[in-house]
Amino acid sequence: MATQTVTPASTPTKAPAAEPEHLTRQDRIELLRAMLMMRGIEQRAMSLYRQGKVPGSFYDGFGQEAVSAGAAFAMAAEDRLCILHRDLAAHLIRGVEPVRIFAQYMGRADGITAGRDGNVHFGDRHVGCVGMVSMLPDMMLVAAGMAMAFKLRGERRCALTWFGDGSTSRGDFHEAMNWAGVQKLPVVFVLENNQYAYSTPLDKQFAVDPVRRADAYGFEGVSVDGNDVEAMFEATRVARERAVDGGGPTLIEAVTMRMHGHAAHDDMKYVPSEQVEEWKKRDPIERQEKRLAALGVDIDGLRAEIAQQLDAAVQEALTGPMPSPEDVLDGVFCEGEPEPLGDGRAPWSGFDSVPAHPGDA
Amino acid sequence: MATQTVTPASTPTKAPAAEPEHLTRQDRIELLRAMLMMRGIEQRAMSLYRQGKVPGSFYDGFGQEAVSAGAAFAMAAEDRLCILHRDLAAHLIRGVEPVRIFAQYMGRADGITAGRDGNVHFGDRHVGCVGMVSMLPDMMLVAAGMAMAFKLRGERRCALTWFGDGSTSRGDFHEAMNWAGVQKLPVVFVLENNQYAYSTPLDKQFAVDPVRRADAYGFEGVSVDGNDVEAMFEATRVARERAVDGGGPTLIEAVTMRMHGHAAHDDMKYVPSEQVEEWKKRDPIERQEKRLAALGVDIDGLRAEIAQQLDAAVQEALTGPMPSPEDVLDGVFCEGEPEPLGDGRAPWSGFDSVPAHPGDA
Amino acid sequence: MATMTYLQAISSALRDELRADERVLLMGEDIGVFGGAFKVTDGLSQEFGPDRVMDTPLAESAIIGTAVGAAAVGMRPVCEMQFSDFVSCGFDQLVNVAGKMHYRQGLAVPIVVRLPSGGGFSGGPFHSQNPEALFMHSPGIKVVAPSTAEDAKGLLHAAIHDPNPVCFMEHKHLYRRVKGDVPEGVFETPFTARVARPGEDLVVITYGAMVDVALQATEDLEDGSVEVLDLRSLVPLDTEAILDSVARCSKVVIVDEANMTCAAGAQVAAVIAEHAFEHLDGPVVRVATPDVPIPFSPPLEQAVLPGVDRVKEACRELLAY
Amino acid sequence: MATMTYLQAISSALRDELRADERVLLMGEDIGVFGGAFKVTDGLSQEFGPDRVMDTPLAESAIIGTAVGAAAVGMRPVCEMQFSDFVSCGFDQLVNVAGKMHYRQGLAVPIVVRLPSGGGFSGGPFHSQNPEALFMHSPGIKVVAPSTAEDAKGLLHAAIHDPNPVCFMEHKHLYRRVKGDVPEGVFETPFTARVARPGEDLVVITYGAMVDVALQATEDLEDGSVEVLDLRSLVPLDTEAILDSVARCSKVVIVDEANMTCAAGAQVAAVIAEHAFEHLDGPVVRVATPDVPIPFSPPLEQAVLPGVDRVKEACRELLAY
Ligand SMILES: Cc1ncc(C[n+]2csc(CCOP(=O)(O)OP(=O)(O)O)c2C)c(N)n1
Ligand SMILES: Cc1ncc(C[n+]2csc(CCOP(=O)(O)OP(=O)(O)O)c2C)c(N)n1
Ligand SMILES: [Mg+2]
Ligand SMILES: [Mg+2]
Repeated sequence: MATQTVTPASTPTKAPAAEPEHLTRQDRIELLRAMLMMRGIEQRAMSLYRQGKVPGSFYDGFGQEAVSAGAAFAMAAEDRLCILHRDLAAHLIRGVEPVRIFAQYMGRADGITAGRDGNVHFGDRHVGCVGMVSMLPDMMLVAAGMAMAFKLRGERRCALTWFGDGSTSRGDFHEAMNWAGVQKLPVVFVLENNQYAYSTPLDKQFAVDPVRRADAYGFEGVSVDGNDVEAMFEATRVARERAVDGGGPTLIEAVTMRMHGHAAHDDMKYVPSEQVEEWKKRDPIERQEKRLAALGVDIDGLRAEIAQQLDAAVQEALTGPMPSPEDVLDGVFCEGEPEPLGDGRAPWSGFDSVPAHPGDA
Repeated sequence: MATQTVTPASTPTKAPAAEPEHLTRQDRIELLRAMLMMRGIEQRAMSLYRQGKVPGSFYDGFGQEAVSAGAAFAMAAEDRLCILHRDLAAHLIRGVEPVRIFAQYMGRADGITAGRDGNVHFGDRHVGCVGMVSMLPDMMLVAAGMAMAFKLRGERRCALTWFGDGSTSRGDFHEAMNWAGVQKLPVVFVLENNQYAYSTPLDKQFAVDPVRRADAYGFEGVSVDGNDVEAMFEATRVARERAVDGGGPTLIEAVTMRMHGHAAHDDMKYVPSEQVEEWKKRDPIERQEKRLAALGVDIDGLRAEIAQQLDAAVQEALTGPMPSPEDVLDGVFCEGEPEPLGDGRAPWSGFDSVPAHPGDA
Repeated sequence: MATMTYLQAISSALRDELRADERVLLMGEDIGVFGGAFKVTDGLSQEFGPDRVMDTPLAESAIIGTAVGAAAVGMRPVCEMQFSDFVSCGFDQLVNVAGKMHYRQGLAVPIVVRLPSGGGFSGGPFHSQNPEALFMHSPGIKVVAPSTAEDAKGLLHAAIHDPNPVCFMEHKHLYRRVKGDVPEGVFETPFTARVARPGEDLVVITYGAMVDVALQATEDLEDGSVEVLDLRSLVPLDTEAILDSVARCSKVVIVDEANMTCAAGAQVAAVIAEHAFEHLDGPVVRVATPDVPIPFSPPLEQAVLPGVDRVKEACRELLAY
Repeated sequence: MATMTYLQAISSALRDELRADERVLLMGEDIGVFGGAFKVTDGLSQEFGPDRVMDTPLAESAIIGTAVGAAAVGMRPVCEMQFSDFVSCGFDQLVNVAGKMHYRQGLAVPIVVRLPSGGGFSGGPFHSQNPEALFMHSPGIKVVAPSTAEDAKGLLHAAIHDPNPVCFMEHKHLYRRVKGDVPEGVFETPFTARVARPGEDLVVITYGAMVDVALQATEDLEDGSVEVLDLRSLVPLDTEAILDSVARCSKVVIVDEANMTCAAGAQVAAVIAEHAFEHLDGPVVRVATPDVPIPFSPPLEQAVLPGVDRVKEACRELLAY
């Protein structure tokens, strides 16, 4: 597959990148922090799952942390996101507290959905996110619709969503791509190509790398090393600028690898061990750590700080109550005025300079 | 639009084509006959509609006769077709009698669907056709499925279906194109680009001519002058050869113009008159008549023969009974053994030579 | 008061909303320049521009899915399915994305999906369907079905003001055949049932196009005085009004145009069988379209759609019970 | 006779059919090498090859649509939806293309769509649905729902042999929890109801996973002798068996796991209210999941799904009526 060759090629050259133009030292640390938090949360959640404290099934994004961290870091407070099941770092960057994520996994009352939806099926509306549905990639249309509203109202805002390689086979992928192309919408589509759709390899999903389709929909498609968080950020930053400047959508293919099974029960027997070995060498967190270590950043200190924070969050979440069945029938319908989506955290230093986003609100 | 420029360019040069390699004089006459019959049937049906003898609404393919005539003419008896609403000539080439088509339009018992489905929503299973549903372009998946079966069974057979420019916006277009590309199926997709989807012009349906998508699905896409019946035949002949030889699918864009309203009620106010005038000059029937007149074919004789035949068919159809409500509840389910699809007429001289299709059955 | 057709009432509700609320946005195939397959949006694109009366690509899933997104950021999209039959192509976005959103995450989805539905004019199997029961069975979606011009306008205003996904079943057969007085300006018709004609011996419970059929079938019944209850709203279902009519009349005929099995009428019958058992003086009779695709040819279509004669016959038999 | 789980019974039916009939073809996401999300097709791709046990792209509309095409030219495709919830993405192809084909043009569509359905294990709103009523309401589609290992095998054989589209509702919660004796080889279970336990004072009418719940809830009821009728087939619906049980028992509780409104249970209640009115000695009581998405967290999910206690309570009250 094109995707298979793209990555190894691009990596070694790019890896020891010079100080990136748009990222301060602090930005680069924040990117690493988000990835470390994501991995730390998912590792802890996985053991909670093994202990039977997480009901249902459990999905994680081990090895793909750079994709959601890098892309979400380029999004402004007033932008809107539909975050998918391998993209936990995006929730963290938007400002969702780890304790609420643990509570979410465990189906507790303090979880983002208060136990109504499970595991990764959430989005905190208070930070500008619309939670995913299972049907893939339905959220592409929701993201396109938010972008459509921004464009109709003349707002300099952008919507972004993720989806997997397998999801590109579904009709909704096409309807969203075509619609966004026809209407030149301010939307960023991040195709998370992690080599597999559950057990299905790429060559059973498409004959040609779907990033090549963007062109046929009339907009830009770029393939990025999805294990390089700074490359992901930069590609998304450019795509967002294009979007808010009226340049239309962008399809970003993040080439990466799903390093765990599809879900907790999946032993991944169908994946050749060489493939896993090859990708182990390209761990996105190690790569960012190398970069920052070279700048004298105290990585161990950061790791320790995060570990402590997450262990505390787990303990706190464990003390939280399960939801009460009393109001289980409430809320099927909205009564009264709808509560609007709120703005999210936008830690990137580029957003400090006000003039960058005149007219936003 | 790319499509707009493609056509006028290609026409004048191609028009007085030399004796085409794969068409005998008789073949070329048959192509004209199919188009004349289609136009004659639809004109008569339209006046039956105005007289209130055709219930519901009425759709025709005026000006697009070459698309279905040329493509269907390249199909073998054992091939299978899903014929759409602008493609009457395909039914005629497969061997459906005009009288049954008039009966179909009028909802009579002798119609192909015996009054159960209306107007263009039919396909005669006895001649290897699966009737269209209204939902566009659902039949692309049905055609792909038939091709999948041919491939699984190692049969040298091909499936073909038509669909419009607007239909390319739907998810099923994508799922069918992608599936056919991944499995390299022996299927021919004929994109009937008649410049409008009901009242909607091309630029509201897509940003890039969809023929360019074929490439992104991993197979051939060709744009053909859809008002040149011999060009349509040739493109389809090549596509069918590729299909049965294991070369996979082909997307043929037939660039044409819908010269009538979407349906009988539609006055087409939304179409600029210059556009209609421009396309009037390119009538597919006139063009084929010029060619054959130059070869000394008696066009007037042919027209008279067909007119007589169709007038008789109308009279016969008018004497046919309406369906009886008695068995209206029967047949929702199939009882007993399913009746297989039959083979259709395949008048092209190329099919006379047996060796051309070894192993067919 | 102005006299208008059912269709004009719908158009006028859309126009009033576009004028009153800049968040309102119409989306659909051929609804702009062309004014819609049934001309419901005729002239609106000229008055409000192509951005607010949007001609979309031929893509129902996208129409509904993007409407959900637009609604999530503050718009009030009103989607038109060119025929209700085609909602099957946007089914997933409607039931799984729109319908479950608020329960799962407290995010409201104020969209209206207009569904020109029903048969009676040789539309055939794909232009005659009545899909309301599919959405009644899918939690989180409201479903309304007006039978008069006034209710068409009032229910559409209420649907557009409602913060939830609402399927607005507009019956094609009523578009130009039903006329009536309609109050001026913006008004809301509540999502409750309406006694179309009071009676004492039997109640016909119905909605949409069948209300008129029920009224005709029972106006001159010498066998007894028949009430006609127009449900108007299917979700929420006005159980109170249903049980009240049953309590007073003791005999029930339920009429709906949809295919019988698991239809709205089945739900109404089930509610009555469970909660009005004591009041019943006879079987709960149903008149509906049998479980067949709607055939095209007039004699076949007329044979399957519930008509005045079948309803009259059913009422006669039950009154004689 | 061999003892096997409900899941093994389904696998064995698929294996037997693949062996017996070369026209049989399995299609679905991850059903090949991986053996399916629930391992129902485990080992089949190894035995029959990737062409006959086909890993498809992630595209439900395409899975069903291409199956229709393959069936039209003589294959017997058996499609797996990874979860029944995802059939919403192939809904149009199933109801409009497959379901209406034979009525419209006499062309049979022998396909089976396997729908792993139901809740009870914190699947949440998108992995717990029971969509059978949607297909009961769509003409031309048969719907079966086994509750035992023997019926799972026999109904699946019958479904694959049937020349029509059949939705095979296999309840995920029964996969490994239900075990039973299953006859060797290929056999067909008729699309009719089955008296799971005879009784005299009340009948619980149900299907699928609720059969076991009903049996448990009523085995030790001192208040009266309770019959349990397992419908097994929803289309066709065995009205005769339903009316026969009602005639003998005079009191009815209907249990289904789907959301209540317009569910299979509503249809059964409507049939009884119309055709067994004389025999009823009490209201037609329904126990079903209220109209909410199925919540994820155990205390919430347990609060909405019909359980042994709710069914027992309903029977007690009705027996005391
Ligand atoms: C419409 C739909 N069909 C089936 C599924 C079941 N399913 C869940 S994840 C998955 C694979 C998704 O692969 P991909 O899009 O590549 O995302 P990844 O999990 O690899 O990130 C499948 C088939 C689904 N979620 N949605
Ligand atoms: C899924 C679906 N949505 C809407 C319609 C209503 N409709 C019938 S024809 C048509 C336009 C089709 O345009 P195109 O595909 O270009 O075919 P043409 O009629 O131009 O040949 C529309 C919107 C439909 N048939 N199917
Ligand atoms: Mg993937
Ligand atoms: Mg067109």
